[in-house]
Amino acid sequence: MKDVTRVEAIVRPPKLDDVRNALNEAGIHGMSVTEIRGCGRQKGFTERYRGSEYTINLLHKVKVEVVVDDAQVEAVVAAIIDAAQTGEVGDGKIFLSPVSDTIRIRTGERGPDAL
Amino acid sequence: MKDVTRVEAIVRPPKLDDVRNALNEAGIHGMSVTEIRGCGRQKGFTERYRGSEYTINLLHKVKVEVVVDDAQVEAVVAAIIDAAQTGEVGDGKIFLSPVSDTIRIRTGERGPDAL
Amino acid sequence: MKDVTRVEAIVRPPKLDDVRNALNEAGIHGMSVTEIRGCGRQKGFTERYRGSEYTINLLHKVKVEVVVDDAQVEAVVAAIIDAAQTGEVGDGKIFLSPVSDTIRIRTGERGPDAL
Amino acid sequence: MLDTGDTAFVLVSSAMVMLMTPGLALFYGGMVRAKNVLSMLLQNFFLLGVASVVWALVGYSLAFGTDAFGGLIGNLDHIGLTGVGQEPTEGSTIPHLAFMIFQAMFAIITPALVTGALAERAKFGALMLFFVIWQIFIYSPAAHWVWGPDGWIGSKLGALDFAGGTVVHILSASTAAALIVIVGPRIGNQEQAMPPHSLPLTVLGAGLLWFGWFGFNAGSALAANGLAASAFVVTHLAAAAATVAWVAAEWLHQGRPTMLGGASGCIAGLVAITPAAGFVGPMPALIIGLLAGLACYGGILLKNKLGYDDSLDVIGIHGIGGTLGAILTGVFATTAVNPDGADGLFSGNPGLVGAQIVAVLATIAFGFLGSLVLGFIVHKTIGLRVSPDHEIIGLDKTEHAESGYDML
Amino acid sequence: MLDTGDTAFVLVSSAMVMLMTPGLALFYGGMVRAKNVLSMLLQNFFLLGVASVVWALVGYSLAFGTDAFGGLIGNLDHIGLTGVGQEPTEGSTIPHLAFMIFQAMFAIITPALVTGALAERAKFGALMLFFVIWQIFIYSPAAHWVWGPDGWIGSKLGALDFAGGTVVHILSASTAAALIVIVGPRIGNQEQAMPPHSLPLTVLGAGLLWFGWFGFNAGSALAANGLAASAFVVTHLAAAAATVAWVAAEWLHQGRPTMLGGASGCIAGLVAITPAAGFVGPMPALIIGLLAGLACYGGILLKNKLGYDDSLDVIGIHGIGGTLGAILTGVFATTAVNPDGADGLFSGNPGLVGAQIVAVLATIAFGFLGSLVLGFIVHKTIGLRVSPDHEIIGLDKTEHAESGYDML
Amino acid sequence: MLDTGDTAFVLVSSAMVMLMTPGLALFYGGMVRAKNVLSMLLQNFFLLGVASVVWALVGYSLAFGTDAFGGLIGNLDHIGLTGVGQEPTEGSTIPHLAFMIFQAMFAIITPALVTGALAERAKFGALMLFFVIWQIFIYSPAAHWVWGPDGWIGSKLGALDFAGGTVVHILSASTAAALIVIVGPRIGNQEQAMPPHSLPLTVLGAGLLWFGWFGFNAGSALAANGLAASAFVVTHLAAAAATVAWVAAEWLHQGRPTMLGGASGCIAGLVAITPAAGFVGPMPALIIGLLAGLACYGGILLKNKLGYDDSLDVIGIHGIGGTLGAILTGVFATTAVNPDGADGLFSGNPGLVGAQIVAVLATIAFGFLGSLVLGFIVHKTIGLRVSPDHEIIGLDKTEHAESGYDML
Ligand SMILES: Nc1ncnc2c1ncn2[C@@H]1O[C@H](COP(=O)(O)OP(=O)(O)O)[C@@H](O)[C@H]1O
Ligand SMILES: Nc1ncnc2c1ncn2[C@@H]1O[C@H](COP(=O)(O)OP(=O)(O)O)[C@@H](O)[C@H]1O
Ligand SMILES: Nc1ncnc2c1ncn2[C@@H]1O[C@H](COP(=O)(O)OP(=O)(O)O)[C@@H](O)[C@H]1O
Repeated sequence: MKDVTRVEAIVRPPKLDDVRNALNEAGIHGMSVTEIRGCGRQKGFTERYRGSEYTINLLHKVKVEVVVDDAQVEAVVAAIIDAAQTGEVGDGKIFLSPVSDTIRIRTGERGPDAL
Repeated sequence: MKDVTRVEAIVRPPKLDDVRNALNEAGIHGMSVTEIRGCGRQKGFTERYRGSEYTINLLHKVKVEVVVDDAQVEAVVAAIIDAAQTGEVGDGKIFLSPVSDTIRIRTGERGPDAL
Repeated sequence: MKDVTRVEAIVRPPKLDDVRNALNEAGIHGMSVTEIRGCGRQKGFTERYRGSEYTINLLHKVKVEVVVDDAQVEAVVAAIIDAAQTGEVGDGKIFLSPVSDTIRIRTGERGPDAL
Repeated sequence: MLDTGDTAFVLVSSAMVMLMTPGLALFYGGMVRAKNVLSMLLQNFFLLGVASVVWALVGYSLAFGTDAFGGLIGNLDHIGLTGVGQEPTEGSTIPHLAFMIFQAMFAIITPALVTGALAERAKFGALMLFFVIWQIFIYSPAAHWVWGPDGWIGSKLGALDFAGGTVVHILSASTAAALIVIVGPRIGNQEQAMPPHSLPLTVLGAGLLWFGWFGFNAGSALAANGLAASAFVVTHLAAAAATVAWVAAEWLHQGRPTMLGGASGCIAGLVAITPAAGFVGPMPALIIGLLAGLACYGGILLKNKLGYDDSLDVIGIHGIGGTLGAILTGVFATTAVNPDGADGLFSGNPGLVGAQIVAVLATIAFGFLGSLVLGFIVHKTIGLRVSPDHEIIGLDKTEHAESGYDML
Repeated sequence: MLDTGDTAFVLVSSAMVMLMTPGLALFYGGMVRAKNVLSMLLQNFFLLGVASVVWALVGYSLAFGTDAFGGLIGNLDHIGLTGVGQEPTEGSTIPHLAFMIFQAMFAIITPALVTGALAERAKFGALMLFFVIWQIFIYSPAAHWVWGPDGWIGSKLGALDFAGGTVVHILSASTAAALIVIVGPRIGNQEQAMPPHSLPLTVLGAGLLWFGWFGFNAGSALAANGLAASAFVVTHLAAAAATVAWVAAEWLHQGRPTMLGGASGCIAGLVAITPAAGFVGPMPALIIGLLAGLACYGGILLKNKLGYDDSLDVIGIHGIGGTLGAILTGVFATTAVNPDGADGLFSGNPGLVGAQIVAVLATIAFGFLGSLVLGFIVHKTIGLRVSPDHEIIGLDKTEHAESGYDML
Repeated sequence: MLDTGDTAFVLVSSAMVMLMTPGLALFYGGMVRAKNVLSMLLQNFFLLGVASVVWALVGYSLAFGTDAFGGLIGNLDHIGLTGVGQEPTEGSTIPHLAFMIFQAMFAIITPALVTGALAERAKFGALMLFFVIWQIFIYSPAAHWVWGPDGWIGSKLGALDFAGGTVVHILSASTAAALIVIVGPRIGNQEQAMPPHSLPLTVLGAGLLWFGWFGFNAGSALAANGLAASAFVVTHLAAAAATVAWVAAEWLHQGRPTMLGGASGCIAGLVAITPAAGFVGPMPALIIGLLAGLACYGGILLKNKLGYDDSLDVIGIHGIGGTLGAILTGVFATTAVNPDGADGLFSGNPGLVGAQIVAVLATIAFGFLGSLVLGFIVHKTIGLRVSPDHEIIGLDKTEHAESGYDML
């Protein structure tokens, strides 16, 4: 049953619409999106508050999670890269990880069919 | 040590209380909840803004994560299905995935005991 | 390629800065942070609203996710424990789980180098 | 003869009372869950529109036209504001139009107060329709009784109501009670916590209400004179005392002073002083405020005991506060404050308390029964309540196709 | 001679009009995306500062100084408020300073209205610079034309504009149109939804605007008299009717009554009644409001069709509403309401409609062409638009180094 | 004799000043972290209650009763508002009650200003208790000194303070300084960023403050006359100039114009013009505003350097702005504006600057030392600060058992 994978992409918020469209075009319609904050190599913003400066190192990012058949993983990865890449530091990461089972709550179906 | 599993359930926000209660009854007290937005087969809402229409495809959902002993997984899954099912499209999914280790920060304990 | 691990730490919100600093000192600069709510052994707060009382069992927590080389896992775990521990119930958990691949969106690099 | 100071005061007071309705919208809007905030806001905001139009077309005439029938209702002479002009009417020092628009603001906020009782489940269109009919058949007659020419309560019974303890507060609470009976409780009432989604909004609303209430009460003197100043002062002191009293009560009773308690307390005090504002002195005002804070806090505990779903406590605050205030007006009123008023119990005239009680009971009966009839008609035809599905998803999305917030 | 009632009224009205600019800031601020809320707020708030300073130094003199040249512009006698004192000018009952500061509030809010058209992409510094020049070269002359001593529109042409239908609303909309041409649409306009981030803020803003508008229109009587009361009443009724009309229109047309529709509707009605406020009676006001609600709703649909990016509908509401109101003033005006005004079409004087149309066209032409020239100069030198990068990240972070909200 | 215009003006001004306290609550509330927003709001809102009650019972008499002792304090003749009636006192044109309630609003907002200095760590109950004692022992005497019958500063020393530069602003800042000494800095002060959680709330608060300040300053003329108009105008211009100055200063110094800078700037200008409002002309007001914007911006930088934790800059804005304004009153005052005032340095009377400095120093010393003593007593008995645990979790949950927002 180890044939589904979680693809988790951390992208820039303004790229969310593009990523969603790219996934739709790749035939993927189900996904979950979370607002997160990230830091890495991308420089933070310096903000000001009554004369004191502070750096916001945790930048707004969006995490898109899609659980897909292993067969679709590469297509999904390619679609995300294509949609989310700007070439500037801060474009984000994709993490792949194993999912051992999937259940559709509505029907109780299990396995890849539940996606 | 591969005896714990992450159960990740994406459910409708108004079902959160029921799911929590069901888990408590199943003897599970620890869990983490995240507000997310999801899309899938469920139709979005059409909203209006000064005459222009747009569809909100990303619907509010809630993700409940519980890391449990493998022995408890089926009971947890059943409890969640029972509490969160309405039978209408949009009920959500449950994903199971492996956890390789667990640590309780307060004590440093590791493994299933840390849950 | 199974040489990277996701370290997911659920900590108290006021400890976030300390955890970030500790990770930076341990040489880890990339991470993602999510606001979540959790329940477990820690008692909730009783809030009041026009004479009615209710208990907030879902407490504000922060989830810090770092995907790292397996070699760094123990150092990361130690750094987090060190920074986030208060010894009181509610300090949170760390979950380790396998990541099968990592991609940097900016460059398309894969594997540990993409971190 | 027109007096510019009086005119300035009544016009500005009208503007301040107008601001109370957006204030109330925010006060209520902050207390509902985020998924229903816009429905709460629109119910109030739309009343600013529709209740004003109905008032100009017909309501004002029914309330303030020459008595048509036994002190019960005015005639149709002022339909479409005919004969309401820039000149003062006899004995007045302000333009007739100024008086009309000042009263219009009362005809808006009274139904607006009711919306709190049905929060998170009322169907927008049906509720607005109800209020149109209600202004004509319930509000305008009730206003006529108390303030209209030869109205039976104000002119014949001799009960006192300076700025609307009965007409505004008791009437809105009794209407709310009738609608609660018809519409029933929210799904999950008393099982599930439904905490306010944004108390800062509620506090802002309370601040605007307190501010506007100076126009409401002091403006009811219809002149910028000593009586207006007196009404202003007692309004402020009652609000202040009630704020302290409610917060102190919950602090002792439940262990914590809360912001929502402070905001609720000031409204309780403002409600209770409303009928009394032009008839009592500052120290009685402190007592009225104190008692109002305690009584309304008690009213809210009672609701939680009894379990009916008066979502934002229209009965607990406007019903109890208004009734208490009307009766205490009978206790504390003195012609030393207002020679055109009357003496009350403590000035040697226990009869006034009796008149006040009659006025209260008549208003409760009329508001409750009248609204029950009108409400059932609307409910049985187009339905006053949204479907359970829509209630769960939230009214903003389902009734209004909008979301209050979009922070993504 | 100074009248204390009139003075009280105009001073309080000035304060109320001042509050409209923060109100507008919130009205607009709620409608943009969260990443741009502070930029919207600051553009308005800073105008409270800079436009006031420029007005005191030179704008007031250019607008209200003795006519310098053919009814086109005032002279420099009042530079730095020289000769503007505590005494009333001849024929007035309020301090000259009170009149000056009342007018200052108009000179602030007019450019503030424009900011909505360029929301989410204008460069702060350049826009503020533009408005400084614009007050001197566009606003002050236009105000002189209509209200200044011997201004060609007000005194010679005989067109009516009670409180600023042309000077405030049409001028701001035509300025907005010019700047939209120069600055262009937002990235993603018409491709991507840009829903309001906080409608409760917008509703609050609308409430404050409605409140302040009483000062704007009734205060323009410059006295607390029957005319002020009349202007107050028609202002309220037009706003009310337009609220109902807009919501009803979208309900029928798009299936849902929305909160943003209600808030937009009231502004449409307030805009349209502005030029008419001192010249028409209550029933015409209801009609003006009704038509304004419908016309402005139509204007917004049109924008969506045509695709230009007037982000927060300055043209659709202030342009269309202002033009409609100016023309309907020509239709409904009657000396029965204001003997110092004029009769319009329905009182037997079709000529007034002609005068109104000339006034509208002149203001549109002057505002649009003048702003096009000034705007191009500023745009070509320092640039009126932020970089695409900054636009995508959001103006709060990039232009102001701040975030609207920090809830973590 | 009572004048209706003056009465209308002072009553409306009182309402406007009342609205400043909710405005201040929002101004401060937006600047703290989300976990402390309600604690900030309630500290201010509760003062509307408790400070009013104390004022009516005893404060007013101590401040404005016949001098009891060497210009230092009033007698007890007006305890419980005895003898404060609807008639004007001699020489006045407004009801005595109107004067009393106008002054009440000052007695509310002065302690409210102090709360900003102790944000996010003060214990609610102890702080409120402190303010009750403080009104009696510090505020009322200080008000008596400046405005009371035969008060030593106002009547004997001859220093000028039109609307409360010393009594309100310097006193609140010196009280804040004393409490900061007692209570100490927040956990994490200067180590960790504590950015505002909702700047739109702060901007709304600033808008309401600016609006209410017209009542504060122009209302202090206690009449709707030329002097009121003059005070209104200089208030607005100083606020405007300070807004521009602060934003410009930070733009040059730190590279970005910020919204919080604009909102802070206007308050700085309003503070500085407060003592001068009835004594200076418009161009000096622009200069005062300009200098206040710069000086207070500097004050804030200084705090960041020195490291004490005046959380929301009560000293930096009210202390520095109030002191600057008091001294500049001595520089720019002229009897040409107000014959009942005095000439200052630029009108040939350098002595006034001296009197102003004495008044400032006396107020600072009294406010600081008096509050130090009272504060220590309260701190040592019941404690003015919450536990570190509670401070970290946040005061809303721990002190008030509530949350500001619940968006889930
Ligand atoms: N090791 C990591 N673990 C988890 N998330 C990470 C990690 N490294 C980066 N991220 C996430 O990816 C985002 C982008 O990373 P960054 O280093 O700034 O740019 P880039 O991916 O272009 O090199 C970060 O903001 C963070 O959310
Ligand atoms: N492939 C997927 N990967 C991740 N999340 C998914 C996936 N498919 C669905 N979801 C989540 O489950 C929710 C419900 O899915 P949906 O298809 O609408 O209904 P149902 O589960 O009843 O078939 C979605 O809103 C989304 O959050
Ligand atoms: N089984 C679990 N699965 C997922 N998250 C958990 C689990 N148990 C606890 N948590 C998370 O850890 C947090 C702290 O747990 P708690 O039991 O309160 O304290 P402690 O970790 O000190 O024993 C919870 O609020 C929750 O977010």
